[in-house]
Amino acid sequence: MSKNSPLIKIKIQNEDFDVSDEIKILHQNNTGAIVNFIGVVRGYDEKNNQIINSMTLEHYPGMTESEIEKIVFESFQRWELTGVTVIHRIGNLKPSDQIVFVGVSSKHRQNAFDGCNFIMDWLKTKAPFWKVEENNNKKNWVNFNENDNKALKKWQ
Amino acid sequence: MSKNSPLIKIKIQNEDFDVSDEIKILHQNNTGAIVNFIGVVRGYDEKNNQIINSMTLEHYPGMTESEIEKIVFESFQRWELTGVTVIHRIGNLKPSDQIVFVGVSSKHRQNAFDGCNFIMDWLKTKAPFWKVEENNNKKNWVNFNENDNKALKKWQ
Amino acid sequence: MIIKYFSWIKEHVGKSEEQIELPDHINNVNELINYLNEIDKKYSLIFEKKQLIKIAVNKTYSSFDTNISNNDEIAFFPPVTGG
Amino acid sequence: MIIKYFSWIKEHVGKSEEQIELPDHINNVNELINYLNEIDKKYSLIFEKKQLIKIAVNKTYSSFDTNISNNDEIAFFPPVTGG
Repeated sequence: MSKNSPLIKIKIQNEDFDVSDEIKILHQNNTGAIVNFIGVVRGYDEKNNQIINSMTLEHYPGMTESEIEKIVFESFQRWELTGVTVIHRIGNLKPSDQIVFVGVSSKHRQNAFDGCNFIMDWLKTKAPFWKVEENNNKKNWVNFNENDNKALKKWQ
Repeated sequence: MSKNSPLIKIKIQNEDFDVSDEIKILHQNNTGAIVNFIGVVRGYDEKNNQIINSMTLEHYPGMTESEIEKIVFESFQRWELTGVTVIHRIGNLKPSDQIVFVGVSSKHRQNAFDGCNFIMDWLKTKAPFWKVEENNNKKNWVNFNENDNKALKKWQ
Repeated sequence: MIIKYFSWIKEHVGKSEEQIELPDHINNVNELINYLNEIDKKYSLIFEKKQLIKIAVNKTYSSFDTNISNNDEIAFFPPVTGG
Repeated sequence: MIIKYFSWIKEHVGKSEEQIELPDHINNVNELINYLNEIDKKYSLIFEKKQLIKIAVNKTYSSFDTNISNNDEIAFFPPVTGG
């Protein structure tokens, strides 16, 4: 890997990830700023007012990766970034488990903030993942949040 | 610590920090979203076109902590946040060493992004730290970046 | 043609994937949906609110008037909820 | 009164801190700077571009017309460069 080539890593996996390890990968020479988003399973569903025992994430293999690649490439078009890592877990997860990591490195901090925010907003509306919450014997497919469509407006 | 009380941690220290450990602290019940900024020592000064061997960070003990507290409290006034951690290192650092960690947790991802971005922008202009870059026998006090003042405008 | 279903749509159909022989007169996604509705009532339940359904043809977001052929993979799923 | 200096200002003054007895007729930061300039030329070099200097009185950002007394801690430093 040459000093200036952008570092791109996209992973869909069952296993947990270690944020420190991912940040070390994004520590390229002369990077300066790294912004990360980490999504965590909540233990309580406030809309439906009930405890969440666990959650299962399913996805569309192949399409997921290609949709995330499109979003990541678009982020490199818009900002000067030195690296992007996207890790999204699938399978059964428990409250407080990590779900998603989006890490963006840049020489300039605002680029890293904007790039990370942009990738998360698009991932939320385009990457084909679906969450089902499990509470005792009930399954509840999570509804799409209309606010996620509104969030995209800031990138137009 | 009760389930809903905000978690605030502010540290000025010589030692390195572990981002995974800090994120675990920000993993409060029902948090959902965590955004972190990590600042890293660059190995090359592009403005002056020279290699940086090391950097020393000095600060104003007492005032640093109180300025960061003011910024963190302001972030809680502006957004619904569940936790904020600010760690800033002092002393001698080498290229690719971590300098600063700002971690913000919230139930809503945009609040976490905005809170973290806000804290970094204000920390850059208000927290009394000064960097001196060392290259062989030369010392070069880093100049304030006027772009950091401009960055504040988005919060007005 | 392979048809894939995800999330609650998969549960309504009772399978995650099925292979069908696409009749010659069916040229786009809309026509496929009408054809499926004729075969089995379970499909009409899914497609009655078409605005809630997302479509991918060969793993790319597509629309109801996207052309399809027997070699394509088509997927029906609700709006995504990852992240 | 304690006066603190940081960064390149500290190096110009040659110390990070000094204690002075504030004369009665000095009531604000501006007057203190004029007083220091009279004592020693090294100060005038620092304060000749006052717009580059930040001031804290008792660890709080302050301005050139902030009132001061002999019990205060005052600090002079360049714009900050942390983060």
